[in-house]
Amino acid sequence: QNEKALPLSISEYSRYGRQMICDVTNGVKGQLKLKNSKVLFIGAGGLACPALAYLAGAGVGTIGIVDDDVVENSNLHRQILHSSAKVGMLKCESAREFLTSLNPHIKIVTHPVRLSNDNAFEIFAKYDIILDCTDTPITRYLVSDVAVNLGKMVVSASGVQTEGQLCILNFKNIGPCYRCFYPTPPPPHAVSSCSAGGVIGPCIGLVGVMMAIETMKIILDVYTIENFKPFLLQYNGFPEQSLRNFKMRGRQAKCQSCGDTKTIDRTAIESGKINYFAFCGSKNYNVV
Amino acid sequence: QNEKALPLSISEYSRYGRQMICDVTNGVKGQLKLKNSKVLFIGAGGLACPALAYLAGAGVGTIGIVDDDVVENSNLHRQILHSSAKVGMLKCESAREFLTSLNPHIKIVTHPVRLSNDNAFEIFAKYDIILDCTDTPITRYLVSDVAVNLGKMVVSASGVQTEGQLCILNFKNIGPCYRCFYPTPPPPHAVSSCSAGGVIGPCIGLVGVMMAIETMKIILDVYTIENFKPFLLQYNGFPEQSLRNFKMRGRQAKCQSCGDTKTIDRTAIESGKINYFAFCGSKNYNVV
Amino acid sequence: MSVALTVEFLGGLDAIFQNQRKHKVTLDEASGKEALKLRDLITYITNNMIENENDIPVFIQDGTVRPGILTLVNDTDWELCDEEEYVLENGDVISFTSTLHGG
Amino acid sequence: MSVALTVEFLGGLDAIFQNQRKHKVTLDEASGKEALKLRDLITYITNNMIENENDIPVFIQDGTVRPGILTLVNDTDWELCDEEEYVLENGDVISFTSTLHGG
Ligand SMILES: [Zn+2]
Ligand SMILES: [Zn+2]
Repeated sequence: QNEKALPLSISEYSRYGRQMICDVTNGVKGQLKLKNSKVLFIGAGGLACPALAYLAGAGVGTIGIVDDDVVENSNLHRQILHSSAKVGMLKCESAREFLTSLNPHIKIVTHPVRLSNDNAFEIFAKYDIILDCTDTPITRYLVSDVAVNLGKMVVSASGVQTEGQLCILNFKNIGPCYRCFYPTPPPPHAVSSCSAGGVIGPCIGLVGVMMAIETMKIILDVYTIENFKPFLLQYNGFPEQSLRNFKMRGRQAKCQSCGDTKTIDRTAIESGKINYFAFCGSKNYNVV
Repeated sequence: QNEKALPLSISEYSRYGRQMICDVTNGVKGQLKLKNSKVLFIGAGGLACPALAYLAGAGVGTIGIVDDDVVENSNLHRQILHSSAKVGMLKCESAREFLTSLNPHIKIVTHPVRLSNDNAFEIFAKYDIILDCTDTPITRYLVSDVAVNLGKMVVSASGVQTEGQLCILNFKNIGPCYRCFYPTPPPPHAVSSCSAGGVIGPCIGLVGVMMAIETMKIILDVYTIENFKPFLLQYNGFPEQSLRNFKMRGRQAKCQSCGDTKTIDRTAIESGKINYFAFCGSKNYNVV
Repeated sequence: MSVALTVEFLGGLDAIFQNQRKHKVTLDEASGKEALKLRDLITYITNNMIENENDIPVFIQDGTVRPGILTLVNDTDWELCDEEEYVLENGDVISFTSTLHGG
Repeated sequence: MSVALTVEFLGGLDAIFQNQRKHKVTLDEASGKEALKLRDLITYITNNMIENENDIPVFIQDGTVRPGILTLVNDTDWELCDEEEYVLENGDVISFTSTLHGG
């Protein structure tokens, strides 16, 4: 038998064998879905590190990473793909080195830019699923708005201290978006980020691993239009580990981004008419 | 101020800063507990990989790894510390390279041997907490028995397919041991391992991350003799992620390992009088 | 009549409630008043449970739960249960969770 | 009299119960018999719920739940609740979870 005729190489069969024999992957069929999927990470920090490793390990064929930060010593307790030798290097390049060495069968694309109104559409267009691993509401609204306009799904997560949250946005263009959940942004003083608020490495890491699992479910069609119910997972690590599954509202008719009379379209975003900094208030955010 | 007089170096302060400002670590006090702790991993596979990364990241001062397996292509979808270039290398050495490069402030000790009645006491003696990341009931009974005899705590976890379990054994010599939960081993035909049963990488990975979190709680004295209640966490990743916290039995008076009339002492183990292979039955196990 | 509730503050909100996530709360009905609603619980929390007055805006803004806090009735988004108009029942678990932004 | 229960099979045990983890089960009391016990549920499961007779030893050994399966009554180890002697109540959740060994 000619190896070229097989949908996967011999080396890929052996690499993914333990995963392909699981019912939930449905063998070669699911493996090819993973191979053909294109996933974009916004951020390469504490949430993204384990999610990147497990999705690369699982064989997601194309992984993009948007991040213009460089690795710092204070990242390393939780951002486990990077290392001491990589301090000062772009996080997206550091992650690419790690992931390519973990799995040479996949393609890693780096976008060493700050996500903005100007570049988000062009970058998002090449991917199927966006993983929001960012740090501020400003970027979260931008990610959601652009994804809705391009018809992309978002796996959105966040964490501080020992807690974390996760939800799926714009599921197959019928699920709620970030603005459906949060039509009004929080006042700037109420927002704390990992760098200000402190974070336990494996707690944010666990939420990142959950992102990888939810992304696999989307790719493997575990969720369908028929069975998908909007939810928000709330994890807490201390003093007991607990995971709550909250049943959430669906798409809101009055949503400015995805609703019946939506106003936030590509032109409004790219022209800067939608000003995320003004919308979220004046705290000096460190975007992405 | 002379840096030598500080309990941590300037570089350690910056590295662990985001974690030290969390209430649960209690600042320098907790960081020193982590630095002074000695944690032994039995196994360097799917559970151990993320637990190793996060405990090394958090600054656990001494990490030992017992594993005599070499990295295989089929491990890499879930054993994310290793890489394609390391296929054929001892897993414990591959892990050491990764961890040393992630955090040069800690000590990694490798034990490239198969854990056995003969060597377990000598290896365990140098550590405070044992992380059981193994594959078979044979090793699980051995780990628990030796830990009980030496007064060490065990964080024990396991997973197959999309599910996982975690418990803390012999907590401060008052909590239940593995034999308290499972006085009789399962029949060999009822045991399936990752290599036989299949496993989704991030699902076993999530359980490994939970192990790191539980180990941190033990080190940081979040659990005390007064508040510790035996539990078993049961995780499932598909179709919904859920985490159940089962309330478990305490130490059993009739337990052969930790009970009032225990028979399983060091002499019985080291002499081979306790034969774990005979006890667990004749399936051809691949130990560790 | 009165209703006994469990009230939870998650996502770091416990910081303004004596660092305690879970609270048992019993609300008493004013005589002659209609059934107790979620609105009444929010008023009660604001007036009685926030230790430091300066912290009130962390929980309340423009007379209701501030943007960025999700409110859940027995693990279900209050938007699916009439929001402030939800009629409280004995044994209900009402959770407030602040949205996290770290990554 | 009868009791309505939720019965769960976790840790891969669902494989012998039509790949379904959660089952609703109603047990009827034989007339004149005492209260229904967990023992009766185990007998019922063995006789009525395991599709393939060859799979019975996966669940039962020596007349009780086989070693390596934990039994839980409302998320509590049955060892803390009288094991087979536990008197079933309406609404109880009884979980059986096979111990996993992969790592
Ligand atoms: Zn919307
Ligand atoms: Zn014992």
